[in-house]
Amino acid sequence: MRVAVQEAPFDLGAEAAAFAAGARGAGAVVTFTGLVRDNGGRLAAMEIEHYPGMTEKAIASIVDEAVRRWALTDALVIHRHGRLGADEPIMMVATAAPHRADAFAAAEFLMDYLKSRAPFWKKEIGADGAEWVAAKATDEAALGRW
Amino acid sequence: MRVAVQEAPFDLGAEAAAFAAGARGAGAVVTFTGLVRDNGGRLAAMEIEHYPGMTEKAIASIVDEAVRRWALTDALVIHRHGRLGADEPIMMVATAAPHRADAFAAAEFLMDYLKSRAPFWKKEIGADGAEWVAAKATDEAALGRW
Amino acid sequence: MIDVLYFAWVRERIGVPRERVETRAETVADLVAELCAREDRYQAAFADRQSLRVALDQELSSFDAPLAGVREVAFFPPMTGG
Amino acid sequence: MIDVLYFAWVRERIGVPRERVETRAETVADLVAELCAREDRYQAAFADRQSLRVALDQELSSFDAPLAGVREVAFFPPMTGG
Repeated sequence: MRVAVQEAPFDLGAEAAAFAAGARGAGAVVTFTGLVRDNGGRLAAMEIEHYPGMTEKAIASIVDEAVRRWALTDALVIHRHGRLGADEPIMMVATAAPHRADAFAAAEFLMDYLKSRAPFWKKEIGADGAEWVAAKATDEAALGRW
Repeated sequence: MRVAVQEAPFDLGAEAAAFAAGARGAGAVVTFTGLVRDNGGRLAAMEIEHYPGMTEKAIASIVDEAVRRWALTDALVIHRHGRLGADEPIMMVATAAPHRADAFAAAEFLMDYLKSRAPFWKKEIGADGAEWVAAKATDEAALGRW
Repeated sequence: MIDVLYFAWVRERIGVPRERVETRAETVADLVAELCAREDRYQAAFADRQSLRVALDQELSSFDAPLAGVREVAFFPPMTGG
Repeated sequence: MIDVLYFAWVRERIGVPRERVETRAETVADLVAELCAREDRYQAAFADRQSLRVALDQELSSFDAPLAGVREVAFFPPMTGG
């Protein structure tokens, strides 16, 4: 299990390959990568603020819960903070399991909880000003299914 | 959209990175990779037979259906045939969408249909003989949810 | 004349991956009955109809489907890809 | 004395990312009331309680939670990571 909270970019291909190479015994590897959407060209940059200390603890606790609920052989969470450009990877999760249903469910669970329970806040910087991204009711509602 | 049915190995990191790089405008990229399980060291190799001609058509039709059902900006399916060693990637799917729920659902749909509706047959070659992998009732049942 | 293809353990039991068959069978089931009447190896392959799938011209079909106009019939076990 | 941290637009409205506060507030809600009584910028930040979250010693908590023994309180909007 690895959790990385970092300002530096990451190479999703290299991370996915290394994760799968380490997932011996697993038949199924799922990855999710979140990318900065350029909102039809209106986005100049995205700034991600976080709560150092709490962020790492919150993610570790979400990963622990996923490991407790599903038969995973490994899990990975990388989440960036700071200033990001359009189309840059914001974060990724990866899960490895003997069976695909576990790998998929755990990856979706990790995403739903990271969205709404890990202390990150996104601000979109556009040509016409900056705006904090509002939390979506659908993201909060997504937690209800677990 | 790209479908590749091939005997050659593929580099899942390179494929995932290229797919995400091409997924401009999408906020969410999901990949699934299936690996050969070594069954606790008892597996010497896996042989995958397929039905050339029908395979490509069946996969294209499954991808079309996924594109029709979910708001995807791109999709990828790679599936190998021939002889594979333990821990080698067998196949991968990737989906890109503005929203993660679509990317996850489409990837799971693609997997469920590829499992049971694309003409591939796996044979496990072990120290103590070879055996065709039996289809699982749970895989057939998984189609019912779509 | 129709091309008949076999995959996986169906192919292994019948001993060839494909053959051309002279037949007037009206349905897939009729064709299977004709083949089984020929030799034991077909009976061994077709013994359990529940564990077999059939494709007509590369589309999944069923044993009661008509063969009129069909050029390629394939028999195989349930798929196990992915 | 307690460390009070602010994030995202809460931080922007209050104007500082953190401060040490001398307080005898028994609950989070009491602390918020004390701060709002001080200056308008706190009222602007805490006006809509529904759109705020609070963490006590880096664990999500609630506005009616007691502050006894707590060293760090953080206020922020709903999270938008992932």
